[in-house]
Amino acid sequence: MMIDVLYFAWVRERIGLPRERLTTDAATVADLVAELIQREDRYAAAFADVTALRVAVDQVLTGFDTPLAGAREVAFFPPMTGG
Amino acid sequence: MMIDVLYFAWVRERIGLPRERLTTDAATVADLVAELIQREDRYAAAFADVTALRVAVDQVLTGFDTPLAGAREVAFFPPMTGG
Amino acid sequence: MRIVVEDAAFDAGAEVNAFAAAQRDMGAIVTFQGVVRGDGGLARMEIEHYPGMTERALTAIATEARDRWNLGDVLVIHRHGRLTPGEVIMMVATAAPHRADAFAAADYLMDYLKSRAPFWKKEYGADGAAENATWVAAKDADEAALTRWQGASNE
Amino acid sequence: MRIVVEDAAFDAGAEVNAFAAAQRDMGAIVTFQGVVRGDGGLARMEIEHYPGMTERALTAIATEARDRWNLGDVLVIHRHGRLTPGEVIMMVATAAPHRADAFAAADYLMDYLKSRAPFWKKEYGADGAAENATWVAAKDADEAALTRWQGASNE
Repeated sequence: MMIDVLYFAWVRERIGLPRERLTTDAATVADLVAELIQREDRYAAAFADVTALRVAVDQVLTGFDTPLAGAREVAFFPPMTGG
Repeated sequence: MMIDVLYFAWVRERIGLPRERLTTDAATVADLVAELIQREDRYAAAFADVTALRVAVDQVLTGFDTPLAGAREVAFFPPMTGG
Repeated sequence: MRIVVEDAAFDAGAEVNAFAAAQRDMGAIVTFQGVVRGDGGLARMEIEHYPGMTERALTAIATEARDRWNLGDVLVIHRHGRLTPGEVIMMVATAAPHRADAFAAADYLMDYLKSRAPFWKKEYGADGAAENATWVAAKDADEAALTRWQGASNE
Repeated sequence: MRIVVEDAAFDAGAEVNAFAAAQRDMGAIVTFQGVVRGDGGLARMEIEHYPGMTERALTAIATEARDRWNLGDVLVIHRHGRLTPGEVIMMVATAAPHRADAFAAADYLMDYLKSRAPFWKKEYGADGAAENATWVAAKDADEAALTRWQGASNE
């Protein structure tokens, strides 16, 4: 399937781009992360500690065990610091 | 001693004036109230239930047992409803 | 710290902006505005106050708030005299480095101002008749609210 | 309910006045403004957001507040992009018949907005150098604050 993957804040800086469109067969967010880590060192660096990251699927905050079936957009970012 | 006595809200309306200067030998606020009640029915009506009243001596909220020695101003009013 | 008791209407937004502009390194500004409600058939209210003691009581309450929380500044404005539904009766503003202090202090100011500042409201109905006007009774809930702030000197 | 995410500066006082003027029979209006602090040598900050999700998250938080308290209206404005010390980052406003609801809802909105709305702050020091800029870390205290609102659906 085709999926848009977005990166924000220092995740974006480490990976070096704000978004990309990927073809993946990953069943869950965690599977997608495992795939990305295999790709290049910069992904491995960004995802070295997933407990420091948050994920949103189709713009809803969720967990790393979330299935990706039907998802169009996955975003990775550090804990939010608004306000 | 001479003392200014002030009335606010429905206490003022029942007594029919906002302030008056009195000569009194009352030792405490409660003594002053007892004197006032003796004067006229309108005072007796205003002070019929002192638990419904609040008192300030020299512009500081206090209790009915407060001594009046040295006081210049005593005010009687219902519980406050600001804000 | 600024305490204002006046009969004239004031521009709450302009007051908020002036208050905020005067701060340095205060990350949090909280305001409360009290507005005259027109439900229940209220046509207007008259707010009586005790000149001298009112300013003094508000100053004491604001000073206590500054002692209890880490605040940069406090503003209290309260009107007296005639007000109609939709008019702003009063406002408080607090500035603090951190939001918890600004929120707690504004909440505290309102609780004390309701029950410890000498203001009395008289409500007039649609007929405007003085003989039908009624003094607002103090609420037990307002008195009970004060117990929230007793005990700990800082929370 | 109005949710605004924008890079332009806004006039908080004018927003407060417009918000208040739109209400009917709301006796209580509470506002919070967050201001960029310059202590610690901050020269400017850049706020990144997630277009689409940010508005969606703020709308969800504001809707939850309206479900939990008796509110007439909610306003949230949050800036993104470049901000310097003294600038207003964001504001919330709540209108309610009674002050306890307006205070609690504003406090709740701030707690959730801090930890659940997709914004990220990067701070630049006096040298303005990108390589010395740092992402603000989330505070444990902000996450802990959310537990205040769990359990009871209304307080």
